[in-house]
Amino acid sequence: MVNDLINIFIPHIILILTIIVQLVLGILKPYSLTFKYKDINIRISNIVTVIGIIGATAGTLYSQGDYAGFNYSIIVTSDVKALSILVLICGLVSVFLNTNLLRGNRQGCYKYHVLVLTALLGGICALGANDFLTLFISLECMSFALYFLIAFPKGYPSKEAGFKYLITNAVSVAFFLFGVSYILGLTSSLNFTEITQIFESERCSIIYAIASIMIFIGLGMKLALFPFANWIIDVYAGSESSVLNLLSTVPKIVVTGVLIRLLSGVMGFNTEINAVILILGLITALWANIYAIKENNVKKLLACSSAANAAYMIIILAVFSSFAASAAVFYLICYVFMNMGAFAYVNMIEPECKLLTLDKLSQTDSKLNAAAFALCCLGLAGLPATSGFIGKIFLLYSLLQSGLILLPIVLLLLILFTIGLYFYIKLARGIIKTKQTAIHHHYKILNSFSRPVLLLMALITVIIGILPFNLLARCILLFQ
Amino acid sequence: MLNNIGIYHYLVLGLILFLTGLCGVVISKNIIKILISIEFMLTAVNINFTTFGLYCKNLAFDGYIFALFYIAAGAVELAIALYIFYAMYREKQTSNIEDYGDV
Amino acid sequence: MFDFSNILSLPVLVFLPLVFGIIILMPFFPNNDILIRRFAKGCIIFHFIYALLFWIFYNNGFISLYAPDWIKTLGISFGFAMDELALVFTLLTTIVFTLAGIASKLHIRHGQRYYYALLLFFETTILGIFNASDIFTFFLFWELELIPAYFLIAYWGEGGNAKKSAMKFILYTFLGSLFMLSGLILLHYFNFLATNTLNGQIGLYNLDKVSPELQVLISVLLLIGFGVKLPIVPIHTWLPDAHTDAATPISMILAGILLKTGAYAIIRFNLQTLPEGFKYIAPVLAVFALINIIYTALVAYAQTDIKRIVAYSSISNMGLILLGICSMNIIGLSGAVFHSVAHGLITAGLFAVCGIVLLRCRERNINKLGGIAAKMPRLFGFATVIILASIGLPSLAGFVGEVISITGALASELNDYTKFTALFALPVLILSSCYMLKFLHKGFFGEEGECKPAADIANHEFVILVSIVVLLFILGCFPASILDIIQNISVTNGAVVW
Amino acid sequence: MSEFFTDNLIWVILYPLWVFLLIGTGRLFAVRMSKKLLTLITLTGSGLGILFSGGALINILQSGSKEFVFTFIKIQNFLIQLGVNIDKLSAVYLLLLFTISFFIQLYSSSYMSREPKYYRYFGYLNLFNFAMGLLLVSPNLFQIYIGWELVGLVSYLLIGFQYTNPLKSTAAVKAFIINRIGDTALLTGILCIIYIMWTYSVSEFVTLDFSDFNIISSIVYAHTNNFTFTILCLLLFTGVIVKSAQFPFHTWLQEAMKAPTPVSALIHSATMVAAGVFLTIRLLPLLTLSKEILIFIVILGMFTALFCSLCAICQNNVKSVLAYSTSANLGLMIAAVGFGNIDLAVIYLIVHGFIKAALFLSYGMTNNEYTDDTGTTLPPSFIIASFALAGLAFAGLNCKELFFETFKQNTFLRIEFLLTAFMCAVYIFKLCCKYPLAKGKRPHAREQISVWVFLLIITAGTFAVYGSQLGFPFWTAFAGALTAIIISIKAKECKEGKITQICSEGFFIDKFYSRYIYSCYGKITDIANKIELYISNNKFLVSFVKAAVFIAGNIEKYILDAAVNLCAICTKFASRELEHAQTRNIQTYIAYGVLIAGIIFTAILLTYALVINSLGGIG
Repeated sequence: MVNDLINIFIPHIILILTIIVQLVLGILKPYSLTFKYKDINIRISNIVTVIGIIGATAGTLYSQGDYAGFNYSIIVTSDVKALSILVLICGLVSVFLNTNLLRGNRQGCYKYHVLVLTALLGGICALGANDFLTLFISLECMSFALYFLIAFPKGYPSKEAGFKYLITNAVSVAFFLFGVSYILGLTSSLNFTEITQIFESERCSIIYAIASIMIFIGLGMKLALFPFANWIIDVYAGSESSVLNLLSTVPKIVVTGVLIRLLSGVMGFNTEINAVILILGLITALWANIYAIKENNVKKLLACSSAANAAYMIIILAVFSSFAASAAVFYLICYVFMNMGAFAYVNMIEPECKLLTLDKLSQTDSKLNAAAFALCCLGLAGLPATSGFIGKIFLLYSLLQSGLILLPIVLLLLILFTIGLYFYIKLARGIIKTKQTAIHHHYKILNSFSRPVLLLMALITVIIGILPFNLLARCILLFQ
Repeated sequence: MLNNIGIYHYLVLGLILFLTGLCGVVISKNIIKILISIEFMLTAVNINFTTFGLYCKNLAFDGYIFALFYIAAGAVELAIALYIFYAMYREKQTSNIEDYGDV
Repeated sequence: MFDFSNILSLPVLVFLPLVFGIIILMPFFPNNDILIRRFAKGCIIFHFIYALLFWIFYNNGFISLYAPDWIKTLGISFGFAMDELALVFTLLTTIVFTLAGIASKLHIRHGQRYYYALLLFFETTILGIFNASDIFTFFLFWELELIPAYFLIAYWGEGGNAKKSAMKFILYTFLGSLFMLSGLILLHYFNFLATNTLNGQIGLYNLDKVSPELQVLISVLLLIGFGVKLPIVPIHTWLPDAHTDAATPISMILAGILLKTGAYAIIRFNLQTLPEGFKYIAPVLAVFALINIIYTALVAYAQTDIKRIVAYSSISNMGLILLGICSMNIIGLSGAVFHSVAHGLITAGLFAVCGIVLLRCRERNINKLGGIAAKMPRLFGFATVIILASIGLPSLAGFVGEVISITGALASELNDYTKFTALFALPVLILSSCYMLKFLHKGFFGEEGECKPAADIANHEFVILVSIVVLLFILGCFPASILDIIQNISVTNGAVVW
Repeated sequence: MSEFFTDNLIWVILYPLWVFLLIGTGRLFAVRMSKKLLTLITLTGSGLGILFSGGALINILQSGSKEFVFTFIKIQNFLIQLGVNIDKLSAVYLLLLFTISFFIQLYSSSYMSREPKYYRYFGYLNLFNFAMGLLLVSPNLFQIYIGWELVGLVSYLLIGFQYTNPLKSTAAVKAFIINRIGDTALLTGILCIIYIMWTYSVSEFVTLDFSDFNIISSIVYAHTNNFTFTILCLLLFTGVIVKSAQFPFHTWLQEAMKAPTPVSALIHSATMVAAGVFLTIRLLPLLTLSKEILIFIVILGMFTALFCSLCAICQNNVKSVLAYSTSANLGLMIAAVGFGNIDLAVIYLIVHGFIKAALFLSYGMTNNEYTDDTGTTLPPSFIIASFALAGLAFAGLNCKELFFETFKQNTFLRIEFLLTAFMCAVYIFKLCCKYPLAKGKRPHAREQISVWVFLLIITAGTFAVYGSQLGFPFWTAFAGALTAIIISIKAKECKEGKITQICSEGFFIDKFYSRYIYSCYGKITDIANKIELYISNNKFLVSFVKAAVFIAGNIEKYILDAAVNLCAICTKFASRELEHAQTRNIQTYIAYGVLIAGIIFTAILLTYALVINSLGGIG
């Protein structure tokens, strides 16, 4: 029993240990006196975090079999593991991109690491949660870390962004919990398994529908779904790219995982929720794509892209089947890598420009970097030879599979894709030097890791785009 | 008189508090007031939880525990909010929410 | 004896240009414009010769299938296969790309390295469309082609609005292809429901058990995608802009081949895979084809930009091809394929002529041109032959295609209206001569315009025009050369069976 | 021996094509052969043509027609064959074609000697011979269509030969497009026949061979109703109308006058216009099946004859008058075919061909492209040919006699013919009187040879035509009187030299005539002239097409393109509105959220309420 427990909680434990190590190192500063090299504390804390995350990933891979513990409040199955690994990878990539951020705050760099690790810990706990209480605590854990992370960089914009995220999150959490409280009232339980059993046998009431929708709204905020979607533009515009890298991936993965679980049981017994998901998803996608058309700020464009892609993913979940769930996860994986590639590029050119507009995108000294960024953008648009293309096929396939009733929605989606292509093309062609932007900036890339990250992400995007079958088969296996 | 107070009274009170909080968040211009309104919503949820904790017989003590956790979480949240607000305030010297829209 | 068919591999055929393109992009490749150009030209010509081998060693029923698994979950493979239809279009593609590659010499002044790499990439995508044996492989290339096409139009365009036109093109086509994708998915899914096998091979679809209404629905969805490319009239407005603003070699490719992918796809999918559903649509589509033919011919007459005239004439001619397809019989099909080839060459030639005129005169308004014939007699000679071919003069390729397509529609067994559309399509012969002769008359005849061309055509342009004219004569006088290849397609019950 | 000519006629017909290609490729590669060599090669072709077609004619008269075909297009039961079919008709036509073109080429070699585009010109002449030869030997309708188009093309190229002149190139385009209308109608007709044959014929392939055209006609007639059949015949016949320059499509012939004079001679005698009569004769098995069609043909021919004669009278330009005269005479021929008198039509075609060629070439001897009306002079040979055209002497006289005989069943037609013939004399002599005889300038020997050979042939034809038996020579008597009058006027004119007076007074001494009848006649010509102006500008057709083009262009620009742009604009507008809505104030965002959430909850509550209502309340 205890062995099992440890077996399952290796990643959590490793993360917590890393947090402790970071705190100790940060507070005691054992090396700052002996070394003159001023980046040393950044380097060491980075290495510790990387080791921690890799350890956690290895631990997740190492743990065998499914498990449910703590009175069924946490369960660990293969899909949880898969998504946890994805979360950890995203965290790892964000750590690689943090140099620009930490150079501004050398002494406080351990705080950053503690926050990142906390967010990851919260994320993987939430993925495994089988209980509303655990879910709530884990999500809050992640959110609190994210507030600080967003507000972490020096300067006013990050503070404002953090504050906006906080307010919106607080309101949405209130919605979520209000819904949870009604579920509690209806079922006298907070455990997903018990709730599912109760609703399977009982006739569902309007209170149940409203409670599910409130829960969905509360969780949807983290994906930037309507009703709480507008924050994403402002928050992205005010944040630093390595934080955005985390913000645009980890909560998405976590919430998608949680939603898949909730929709397959707790919330899945009323038809209203499906309609609401579809409508909210479509509204969000429509809003994000149309908003992006006139936008000129790269970060805001990526915010729109983030919102739109999350919406597509959620639309898949509206037709809940095992195929749809695996399609959504596949789409999520594809999206995460392309997105991280794009943010890696932004990370590369960010320090030079206060306001990153489209015409500044071409300011890189390597054409390969630019091409990799363009590839990621085209991938986000769903053009072929990238993973986004396969993701798009599966998205449409899972929608059409559920019958021809959804055909009008599919057609609307097609138009949204097309509108989206417009701004992705704008992003992609931003890399090409035109006469106006031909002023060469030969500067040194501050962060030596962003280039490998960018190229790696582009490579993954292409590899998934060309040889998707292995990953796909695994995704399908997750939900069988 | 007091014996007539049932579960629905508590729930309606919770709902009213929740809506009040929501209105407060949307309407107040002062950031402190907004934070207080968020606390209103928190309290509304807590009322719900404790009510269900009280009235659902076969429930162990889930409702109360949830309320406890939520109180703790709310406190943390408020603390973070105040911290960030203070950082912002140093920049702008105002507590009007409308002045914090520069990004 | 060495068996040549051993070296004929479809993946090599498709991906060879891409490999060449990547070589050009490699850092070790010398950054010398002349070298890059010659290398690219050499690659394209080499590839053309390779494609010719396929034709030479082609024998009946030669289907080279290469289909490793791609997305196993859905039974999709990354498959290539070549049959008669694909062979004809592959040859056309390599020919037009060779011509366009040669024509690029004077038109492309900057960014040659990227230009030629993209051009070669473009060739790969189009060959992929024609040779794909699996619906999703087909779709992959169909969408992939947008990327090189967009950048080629936008960044090497001649018109001032190149970026805008390219954006219009890519959005239009992308939306169309998404509609097509939904059609393909439904096709795949309903085939699965009907036969209980997950199958991606185009040739193996069997929708006999699927109700005609569903087939019609799938057909319509597919047609929206193909119709944007073809283009069919209400959704054609991207074409004139894109063709006008693109650089001349790109215009040649767009009009010469890109539009043919639409025709090819309709034959492949609507006719071959969904004959039952297409039966209901074909008469309606024939009316659209008629509108294409007549309406765009009239619009072409109203244009003053030489490239726009040619662009609209392309739409009009594509209408004829569509009409041939809609007849749903072997004659119309042969006509459509033949006219695809003929028109591919003609329109490439016309754009080449436009390009030469643009280069020499720096003027594209037909009212300001004039008197080119006196200054450039050789260009005039070629231009006359190509224009005559485009208005369907006997002994040149255009005539055969037009007559066979229309005859096919006339022989259609669908219903009487299709026959009438065939008869009403005939006045296009008059209209096409109106706008094309306007081109000749105003551009070449008359007194000298405001611009004075400096010299007659250069040697490489001469090569392009001579090869087009010779091919047009050969096809016009000996149409059997292509028709025989298509002969193997047999028709039963109004449906084409391979 | 004469078999040899028939068998190898194909090479003679292809020979001009090779010459054309030789010239064309030579020009492209900037290789030049000398002008003399070129002329020699060309003339050899035509000379051989005369020899072979003459030989073939003799052979065919002895042993019947020859046919040789090969497959051009074959798809299932759709078969198009090309080949050579030589029968009496085509042999005669070929002989005419090669004879006339031989001398016209000879003439051109001096006429065009100073032309820089001499090579191109001779290339086109060769192509013309080939195209016409292809048409004449066609074994089936389809090849006729091919020849038909090619002939139209060459005429286009030749009319627009001086392309630097915008007037001429415009004329070429006009002529070509009008021709194209006829071609399209013909093709439509051909395809209709193919379709009908497919449906009803028992044979596997439909080849539309002339050798079994009788059967085809009967099948077509049997399986179409009266209306369809009439439409079908009309479609086919429209091709004839256009090519033979019949009303209302005769205007292209006027445009064709912009071509160099020898080309006009060629077009008017043995090539373009002759093709129409040829096709009518070929189609006769089909056309005879419907009486209405035959009547229509006769009426159209006669009407064109009358109408174009009237128009000719109004003209002052020599070439214009000759062009109208061609239409008029072709009208007579067509009417003759409609009457079933094929021999007459062919004979008159030959005679008229030589006369017209002689007239044009004579005109060309003393005038060139740039001569205007005031500078025109006419050589004596023109006057001689005029007599033939007017039917006052030579073969023309005999032919008119034959026509008079043919029309004897119908008095009305006879009168109309008389009128036409009379007007023919009027306009041609008006020219002779109006313009002075050429003096001083001595034409080149080659030009003179050509003209005099034609005149010789016409003279010889006088005796050749006297083959058929004739009744009382009405026309000869009438013509004799007319000759007397003409000669007297000519004498008067020569004496007084008052050309203008003669024109105004006409040819009649009688003042009564000039006062009353002439004014009446003048009104008729005026009306004809107005109609002619209307048609020649193609006002109706052009305005129709222009309107269509205008409408289509505007639909394209303001509806289709605008719709797409409107989508873009709407999206951009929406985008701007959304940008405004993005106030950067967090409260607004939450307010949006609350609003949307409120809407959703209200909607759900309402749905529930409605569902519960429809279920009749809870429980």
